[in-house]
Amino acid sequence: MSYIEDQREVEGTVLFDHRMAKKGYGLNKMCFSFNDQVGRDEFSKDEAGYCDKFGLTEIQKKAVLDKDILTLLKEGGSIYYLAKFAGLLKLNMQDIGALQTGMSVEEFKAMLVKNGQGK
Amino acid sequence: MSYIEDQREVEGTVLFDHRMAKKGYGLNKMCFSFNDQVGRDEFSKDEAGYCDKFGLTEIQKKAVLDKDILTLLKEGGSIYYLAKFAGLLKLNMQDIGALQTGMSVEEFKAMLVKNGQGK
Amino acid sequence: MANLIGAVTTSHIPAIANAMANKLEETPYWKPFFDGYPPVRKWLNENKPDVIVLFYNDHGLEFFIDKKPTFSIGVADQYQNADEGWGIATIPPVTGESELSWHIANSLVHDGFDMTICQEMKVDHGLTVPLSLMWPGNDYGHVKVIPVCINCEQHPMPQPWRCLELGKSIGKAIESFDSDMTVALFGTGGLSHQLDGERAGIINREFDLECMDKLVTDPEDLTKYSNLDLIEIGGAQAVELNMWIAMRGALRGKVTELHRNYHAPISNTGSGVLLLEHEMPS
Amino acid sequence: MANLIGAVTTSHIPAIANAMANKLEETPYWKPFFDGYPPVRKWLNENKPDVIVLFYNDHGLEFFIDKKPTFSIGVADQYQNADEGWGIATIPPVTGESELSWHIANSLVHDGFDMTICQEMKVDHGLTVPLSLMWPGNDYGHVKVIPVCINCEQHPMPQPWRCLELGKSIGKAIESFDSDMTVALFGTGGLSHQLDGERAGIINREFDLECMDKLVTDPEDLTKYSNLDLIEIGGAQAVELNMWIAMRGALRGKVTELHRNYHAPISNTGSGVLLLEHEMPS
Ligand SMILES: [Fe+3]
Ligand SMILES: [Fe+3]
Repeated sequence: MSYIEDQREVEGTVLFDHRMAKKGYGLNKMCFSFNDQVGRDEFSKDEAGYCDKFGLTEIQKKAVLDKDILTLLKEGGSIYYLAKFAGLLKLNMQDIGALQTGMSVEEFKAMLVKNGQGK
Repeated sequence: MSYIEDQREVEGTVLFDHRMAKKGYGLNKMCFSFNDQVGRDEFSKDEAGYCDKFGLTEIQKKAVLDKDILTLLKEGGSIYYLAKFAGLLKLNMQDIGALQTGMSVEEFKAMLVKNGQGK
Repeated sequence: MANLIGAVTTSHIPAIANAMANKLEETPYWKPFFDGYPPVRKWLNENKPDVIVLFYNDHGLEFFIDKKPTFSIGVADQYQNADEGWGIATIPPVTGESELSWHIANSLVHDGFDMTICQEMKVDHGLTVPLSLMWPGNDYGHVKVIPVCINCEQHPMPQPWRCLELGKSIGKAIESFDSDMTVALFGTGGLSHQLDGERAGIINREFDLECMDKLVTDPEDLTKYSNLDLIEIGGAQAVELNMWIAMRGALRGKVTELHRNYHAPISNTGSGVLLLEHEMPS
Repeated sequence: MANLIGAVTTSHIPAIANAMANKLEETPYWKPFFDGYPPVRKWLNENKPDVIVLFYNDHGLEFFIDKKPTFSIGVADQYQNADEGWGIATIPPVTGESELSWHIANSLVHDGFDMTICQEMKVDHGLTVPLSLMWPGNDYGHVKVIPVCINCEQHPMPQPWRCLELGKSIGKAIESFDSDMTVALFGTGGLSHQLDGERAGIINREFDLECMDKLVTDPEDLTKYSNLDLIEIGGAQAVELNMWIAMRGALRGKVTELHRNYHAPISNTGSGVLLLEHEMPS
């Protein structure tokens, strides 16, 4: 079956496909700019203004200001670019996991251990 | 036969292959910068200095200053990027053809007509 | 299912844009060239394709050899033309068709074509000259364009057989797109020419005409050539024939030649025009 | 003919580099992970491959989704690491091997792989972490690296079957290179993990172990999966298995597993190590 005919949804997962790549273009471009210290500094100085510079939608902008990762994913953010945003916020991948799953970081880490042991 | 095993030489032709792409990297990068007015202006102000900025070899630099297209091709220039250099010099493709074949522009144009008629 | 209604081949050299800007169409030098286009323009105006899938090569505007794709496809809603360095006038933005573009891109990668997928892409004369030529006065804003860009600048270049395969996969993708839009193909560039070296100025009229014949009746036969063969027979830039071959791959069934023109030289090239229709999907 | 002497699989997550920078190798959390590596380091130090063909994915350092290649290959003599935005230390330049790189690139395009060919390429943790891991103290400057980059960030991604084909073509190219240099392969990334969404934190130990088995004995079997299958079974980033599959495609004849380690979780991932040899060309 062709990829494009395969309409399976994976629960709790937003595939970064063409819909998301288009929807999130400006958002991801902003996050891509966080590869540079200049971009990070400019963002930190004026978060909303920096979002506007990349043409983020109001929903995307609010989610950036709220550090709302799940909404950012649904609004087209790619986890690979959002990871740079998370890094800027000094959050690691377990912090992000906890935020997204509604667990505490300790609970999330415990789940990883459990999953890793195949239980 | 694989492309890489096909060692045929075509007389009067320098294939822009991996050897040339590597050898001419800086030269072509300089010519690529002529897409921008800023690059063209900077070159016109200080031709030799602009060559140095892109790390051209002495042979390449001399050929640029001499507008020696055949040498530039042999030193790794791609005709697509050299065309931008030619444009900067206000030379068109018949001028360039004449330069490379050692004909006058009129002779070169006459040859094109003859070839175009299949004679 | 989107309807692939036909295909056009045309040269895309910058000199054409300059001739139009300077209103030279009726001069003795240019008339035999421009005389090839009224039937094509008429067909386009009557059939009004919604979308053009345009096969071209970038000549060093968007792509540099720092990162050179073999095949790339635009998936944007708009493309900008830009300064190419030698003074042909920049033309207005080109309208894109992101939905069908992405559908084709998805389908191509699924079929094993390793595309570079572009949401931002500057388009050079290879794409813009054919638009200016088909819609004089740059009156092309209503037509949606899908750029398919084939490496003809740096070896290794995709071989003719691979370009034909690419076209076949694109044709299949167009026909599987759930829409009643109409699509036409442009295959641009070519034919025989060589810009560089002591051999500059080569034109092979006989080969060009044979390629045009084969392109209509037996495109598979053209895959017997390697790029090096094309270079040897038709000049270093004759590899641009690959865009015609790719375009032809997207047609299917019986192909009818509605119109043809060949004139050489224009600038340093042999210039061929074909207007083709094919059996429509049933 | 260059000698392909073996292959290594390894995780490439940034947390590994951080753990090494902070000297955490012997802590209870990290020890079971780092214990997997001494046999691999020993093999590398004894066999001293001249070149590593390293399969990885770029996580948004070099490539952005403005122009996203499916497959790219580096052909430079040096690659720079750079700031990725979250504070892992930048490491010294990586040495390239442009001659063999170009040979592989030429051969791949000839075989119908539509590579993006890179003379300049910043390499991110996907490539650098495995080097730091195999040569502690970033003592990898003597090893020549050929980066082969596979899109795992944006759909459409190349499917497992296509990645296996890519590897086969690369293996053939290495063996046809006129040199007595020795080459090893690194397949990096994976295994099961998901960083994004409500489903973040998934690890599928059973699937990881099965993939490691199949990778050794029957890689063709892994091509029954689509990327969507991998995502469903192993999480959104389990697609990184494609780098392992591509690597495996380059081996031939009977493959021997010299060493294996599996540990989960490390950060959010299942981490697998394999050290493989194959029948040498005769
Ligand atoms: Fe062209
Ligand atoms: Fe990764």
